[in-house]
Amino acid sequence: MIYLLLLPAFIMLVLSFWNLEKSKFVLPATSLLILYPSIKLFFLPKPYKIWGEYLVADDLSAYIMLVSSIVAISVTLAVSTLGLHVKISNNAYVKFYRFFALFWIGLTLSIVANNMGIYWIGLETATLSTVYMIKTNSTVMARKEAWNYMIVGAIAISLILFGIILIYASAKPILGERAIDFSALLLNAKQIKSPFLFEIGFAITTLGMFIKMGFFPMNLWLANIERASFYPVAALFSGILESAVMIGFFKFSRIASVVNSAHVFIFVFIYTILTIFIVSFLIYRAKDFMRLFSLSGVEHMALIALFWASGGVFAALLHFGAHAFLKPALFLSTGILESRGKYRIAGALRGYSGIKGKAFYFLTGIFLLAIVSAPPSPMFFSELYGFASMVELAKTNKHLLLMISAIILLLILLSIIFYKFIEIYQSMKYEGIEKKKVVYGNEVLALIIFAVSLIALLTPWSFEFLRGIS
Amino acid sequence: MIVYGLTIILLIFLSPLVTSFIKMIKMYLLYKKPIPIFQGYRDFSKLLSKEMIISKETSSITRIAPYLVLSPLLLILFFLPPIAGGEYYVSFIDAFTITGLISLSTFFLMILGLDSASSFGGLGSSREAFISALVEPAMILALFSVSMMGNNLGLGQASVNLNNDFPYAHMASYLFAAISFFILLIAENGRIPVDNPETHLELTMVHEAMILDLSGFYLMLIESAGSIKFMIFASIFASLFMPFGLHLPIFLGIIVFVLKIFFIAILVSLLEVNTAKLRLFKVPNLLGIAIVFAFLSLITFYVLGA
Amino acid sequence: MFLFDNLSILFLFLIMLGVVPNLFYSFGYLPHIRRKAYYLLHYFSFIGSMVGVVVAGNALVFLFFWELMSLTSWQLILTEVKDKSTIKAARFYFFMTHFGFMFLLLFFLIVTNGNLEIDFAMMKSIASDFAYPTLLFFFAVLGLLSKAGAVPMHVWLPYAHPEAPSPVSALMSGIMLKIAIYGLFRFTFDILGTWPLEWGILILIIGALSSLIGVLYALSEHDIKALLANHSIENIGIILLGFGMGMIFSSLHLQTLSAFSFIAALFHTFNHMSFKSLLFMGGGSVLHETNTKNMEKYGGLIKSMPITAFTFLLASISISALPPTNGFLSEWMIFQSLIGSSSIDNISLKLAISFSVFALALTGGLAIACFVKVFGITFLGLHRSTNAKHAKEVNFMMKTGMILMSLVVVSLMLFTPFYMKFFDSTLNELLHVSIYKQIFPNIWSLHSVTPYGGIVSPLILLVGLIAIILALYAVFKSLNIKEKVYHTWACGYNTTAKTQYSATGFAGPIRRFFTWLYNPNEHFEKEIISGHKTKFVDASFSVHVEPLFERTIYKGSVKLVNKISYYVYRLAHFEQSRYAAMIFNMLLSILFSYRIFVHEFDWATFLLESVVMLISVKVLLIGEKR
Amino acid sequence: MTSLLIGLFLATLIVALFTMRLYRLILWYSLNSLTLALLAITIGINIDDNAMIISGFLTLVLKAFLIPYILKRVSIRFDLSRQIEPNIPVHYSVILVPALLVFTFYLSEPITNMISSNTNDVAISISALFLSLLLMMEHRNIAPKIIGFLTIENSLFLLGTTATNVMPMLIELGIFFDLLMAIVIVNLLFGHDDEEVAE
Repeated sequence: MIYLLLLPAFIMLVLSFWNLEKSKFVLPATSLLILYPSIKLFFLPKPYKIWGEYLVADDLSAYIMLVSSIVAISVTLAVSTLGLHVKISNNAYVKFYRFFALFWIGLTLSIVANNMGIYWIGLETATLSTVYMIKTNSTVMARKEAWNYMIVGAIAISLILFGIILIYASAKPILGERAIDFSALLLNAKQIKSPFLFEIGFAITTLGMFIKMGFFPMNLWLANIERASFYPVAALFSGILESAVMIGFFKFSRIASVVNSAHVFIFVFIYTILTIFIVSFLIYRAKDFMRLFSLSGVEHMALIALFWASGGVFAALLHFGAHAFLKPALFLSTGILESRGKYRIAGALRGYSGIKGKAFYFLTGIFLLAIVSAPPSPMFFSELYGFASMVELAKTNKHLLLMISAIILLLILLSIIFYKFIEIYQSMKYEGIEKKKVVYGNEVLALIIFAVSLIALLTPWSFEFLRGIS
Repeated sequence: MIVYGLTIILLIFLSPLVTSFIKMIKMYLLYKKPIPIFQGYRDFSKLLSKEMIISKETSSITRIAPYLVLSPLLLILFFLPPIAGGEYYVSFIDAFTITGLISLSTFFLMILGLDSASSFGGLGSSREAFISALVEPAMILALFSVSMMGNNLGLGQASVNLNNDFPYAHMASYLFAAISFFILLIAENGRIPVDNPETHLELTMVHEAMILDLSGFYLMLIESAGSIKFMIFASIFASLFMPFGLHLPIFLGIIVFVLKIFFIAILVSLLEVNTAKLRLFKVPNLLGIAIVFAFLSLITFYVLGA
Repeated sequence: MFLFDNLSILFLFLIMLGVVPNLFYSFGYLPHIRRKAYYLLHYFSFIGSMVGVVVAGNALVFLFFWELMSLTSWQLILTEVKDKSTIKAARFYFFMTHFGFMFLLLFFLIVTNGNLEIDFAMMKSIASDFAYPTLLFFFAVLGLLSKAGAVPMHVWLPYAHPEAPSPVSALMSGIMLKIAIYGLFRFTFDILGTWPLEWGILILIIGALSSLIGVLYALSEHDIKALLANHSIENIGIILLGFGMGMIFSSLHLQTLSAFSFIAALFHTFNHMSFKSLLFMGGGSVLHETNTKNMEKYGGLIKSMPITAFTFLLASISISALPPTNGFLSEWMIFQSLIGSSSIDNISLKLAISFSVFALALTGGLAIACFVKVFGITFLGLHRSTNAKHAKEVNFMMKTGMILMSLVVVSLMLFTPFYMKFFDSTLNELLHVSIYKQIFPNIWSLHSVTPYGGIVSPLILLVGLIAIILALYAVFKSLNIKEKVYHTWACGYNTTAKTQYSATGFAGPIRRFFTWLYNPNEHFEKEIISGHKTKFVDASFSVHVEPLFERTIYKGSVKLVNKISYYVYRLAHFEQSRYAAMIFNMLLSILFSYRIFVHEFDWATFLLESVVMLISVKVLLIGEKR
Repeated sequence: MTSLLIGLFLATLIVALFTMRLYRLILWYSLNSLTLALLAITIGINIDDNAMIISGFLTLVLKAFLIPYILKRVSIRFDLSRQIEPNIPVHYSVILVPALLVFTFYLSEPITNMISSNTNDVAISISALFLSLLLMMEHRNIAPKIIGFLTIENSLFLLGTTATNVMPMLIELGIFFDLLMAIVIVNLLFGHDDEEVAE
């Protein structure tokens, strides 16, 4: 199974060293192979040992694997016409795929890892490879941001390692070598001798992850990076890389909440509220698409973390899926909208004609509305259930009014974001002047894939599946 | 039942008489040669026989509105409190309905003013709208508070109750209501100091301005509406704020009632002679007093119970 | 999932009454809409969503359809984007409705324990053992009344309704606001169940304020649709008066009185639906013929479009609560219930009630003035612009729509007992008390249930009026008087459109009386003939009134957000190239706070270490001033 | 023996904080790694754990010699500025570094209490982490930042060895692999432009 999982990536890696003309079409084709193993994995009985105790797939990781691979293939689908929108050398293409392969290997490892160390290794691999993917856009800004990413990502990653070591140290006395397995930890978390050490470890790991997802204080960091890089890269970032980080957070916090759930909740709650506060006002000021979307991506990540921490597993996962499909879709469509950098928000969506154009126009509008959780978008339901779980938590603990007011604050912040997005939507559709614009079939196809998977997310069957994970 | 019908007819026929009576007294007090007391009937008969000039700019409203100005007032006559004891009367109609009917006729009067595209009409109805907007709440409040003192929201029943046992306990609020209602009586019937029925000077005109373009039959309708309106107010005032005389035998009672009406007429004419017309934007002060008193009477009765 | 009790069916009936004429009207209106498919799609899903809200049986369905309703109506406002104002209005509307939705969401989350599929009965049990019921009530009120457009959440109405296509504004103002009223009924009875006196007083006060504010700002409007929208605020206020009285009475265990007041509220809900839809249709036809919303440009339209004019007249009489129309009846009932509270001894309550009596009375007077203005300036006199000159009667379908709606109005006037039975059965379900027998002993007269209450008999009034008019007309005919047609006399000048009164002028005295509220900014310029103060060739006078709440609350909050966002933005940009330092401090603070709050806590160390933290932040993060 | 090495480790790190020249910094880094390697080997011998010894040798080869060499190559090839001015002035950092050491010792005190073996080493390695963060943020140029990152890795390795008596072998190898990859990436990041020119 492990070979099956990693094979497409290796093929790509190897192919990418021959810089032949065909590669431009061969590579995407190979990248489509990604989907098969993850579907296969999805339907295998869980938990499924991929590689001994090191790589074990449970429902959660299978779900995230599937989501990520869908995102990946549709992004690579869209990439094949990247050159028609932006200036990119053939060499850069090949390099992109080379590092995409590396990225995918790392990602797969970190998603299915049952071992903190392997998780970390995979994450680092993915991070480092994305550093180079940013660089494929050969502008000064991209250069600078790539360095930024290199530095900050490295720090964040090492913080995660720091935390992992502490956790390992805290659990080693009782578990020995197996203290590094998620599953083993989860089972024996209660017996940990020094919970404080463990919690510190968890806190630092979480800090690293949050920094990597661009939470406070890294407010504009991610936004700038995604601004600088090509739009498919941004899509990969928000769609997949963050999901790899997220699953780590899920696994760690699962263990930590066995140790002491109250502390976990407080920590995450304060951190995310702070983040959303900053982010919502940044969004209120944001003036271009990319920053807007990456900021709202940060907001959604914060929400997911918050929902998860407050026990709304279903809500968190649903929100996660919705975000993972919506954000890349929006990044793609944004990239198409601002092809060759000439764009302004007013009337950006106007002037698309023909079947493809209309479809693009329609889909983008829908996605924009879906991101602010207008029904029937999955976000609508996920936020509903997420806040429900938060209110539940509020009712059980003794500071009810405090919690309620915090939730109201959160809702107000969200409605600021909502206002901004509505403004954007309206001015894209109704203001400005009409100019002829072009969109290609594969891009529309990618968007359609996203839309379809969003709808699939809404089916009762998938609701059942998500409820099953806990 | 017959007496009921008769009283209504009596009221109708009395109304021109009262208006011209007021005019007469005023002229007498101003050392003019008084008009004969039957002048009102003469005017009406003259107007009936005259031909009508319909303005070119007007629409079908002009042909509809006059009827709708008069008829609600005529309808009110049926619902008034009893004139004399022991006969049939409509007990249940309450203040809000009566006010509503009066407003209905005012509504159409104002529309009529706007129909002929003259600046006078607009001017008149604008001012009328202003005044009646302030009059209506005061009237509702005053009548409601009085009828609550009479232990029945139906005006007729309330007046009878007031006759039977006068609310000495609530004298204060009763007085407030009386004051405000008297002010309303003046304001709503376009007398000095709110309006001057004699002049046709655009500074002073309110009521007259609206009907400037009417003539003949329609004018007659409006004019009679005016006098009947006065009659209504007078009789409501008579039977709610001078609650006596229902125990007398019928004809004596009727005579007493007529005397009350004429007494009110004399009061009005004296007031008219002794005051000057207010500027339009001073009018709210007067009506403000009315509203305040009405509200006071409601509050004092309702909250303090005094 | 879905619920069909009397309340739902009642409001379904309301929707049906409102929608059927609107369909005709809408199809008549369709040829002038460019994006037909778009329009129809959203139009029907809007109607569908309203139906969905009314029949929703659990929180999830309710919220889903509620949000869908907002979404579609928002899209409908955007059907014909003419200028920036439409976009702004739509945005504002959608934001406000989302704001309300937020509170509804909280409400439901609390009363459902997070399981959104449970039905209302179970919610009731959960709500009853929730610690702070008043909190729940506030959420419900904020959520629903921001949709219903009651003070102070009313500001969006005068923007949103005018910008929508006329059939849609008829739907929005006629029905959508009532959906919020439905929600109010549903929540108060089926979820909250019992309530203290104060809630009722709150609703009462909100109602009184809304009615006054609505009519006052309506008077100062010149945009016909905005004016009607303001009147919706007023009428919602009147409905809330009835509702509040109902709540008060039932919390005082005066069941019959409370049923009476609730019935009054329901009845006014129906009436407002009927005549407000009719008014919006009429206004829409006028707008559609003259292509302007500014009343100063109208005039004399009764000659060119009689049907519109007369249906509009009917509606205006009804909305100004003049007998014997249905509007009069419902306001009469509300008055009766207000007056009928004389037996209560609770000083705050008494003050509140007498204030609302006063407010309602004043509202009635002002409403009459306002509708005289609308009807007179729009339809009577001479046309004030070429647009008005070339106006024709609207097409058949639109006419049908208006006529049907006026039939609804008339039916509400004539068949009051029938409707009353319906309302009574609903109230019987909610309050377990039936008062139909008391208010309608016979179908001729409508009795108040208050002690010594009055009686009104719409039919007798109507018949009497008609009879008298006929009699007078017969007299007129019998006299067969000669007629002559000639110009209006204008003191020797000739009568032109310019000599007429304008809407601004008409409202002048009242505006001047309430100038403390409006503080209007007036623009008056004239070209004087040299030297003279009084003689001038050309002059123009215009008044603009900015509503109070908008000035204060809304502008204020926008300012606040801008300020905060500015500082946050600066903070975020300050972070550039200081990432490492930030992470460093973050790490420090986490170690620090865990050590303090989790490991061991005493104030001395806390203070000491926080000082150290601050120093590190200063030195490493902020650095020296350059 | 171990405590001496740890002391050296910290010393090299602190000296690295004050160096103004790039090559000198690289040198200090390699020395730092050298001490680390020796430390690992000695501890490994003490508790005869082969994994530890192996990773010690790997450290020796990679961090002490290979990576510094590559870095120097890179800096010559792309003539990076050899003058590296810390933007925290020296008179600050003179106070700052000790204060930081104390504070981190203090903060990590409860942590170290909970780890059975060689507590001070853990405390030191945590503070070393902070110091290398300081190294990263006191410089504006890229090269010192990279070295800072590498020193972070070092101190993490130290933490791993001291706190947990070495992570599992597999993990260590993975970490080394990632380190190499990081270096490759750095190389590429510097070296991207002339390729662009070539096309």
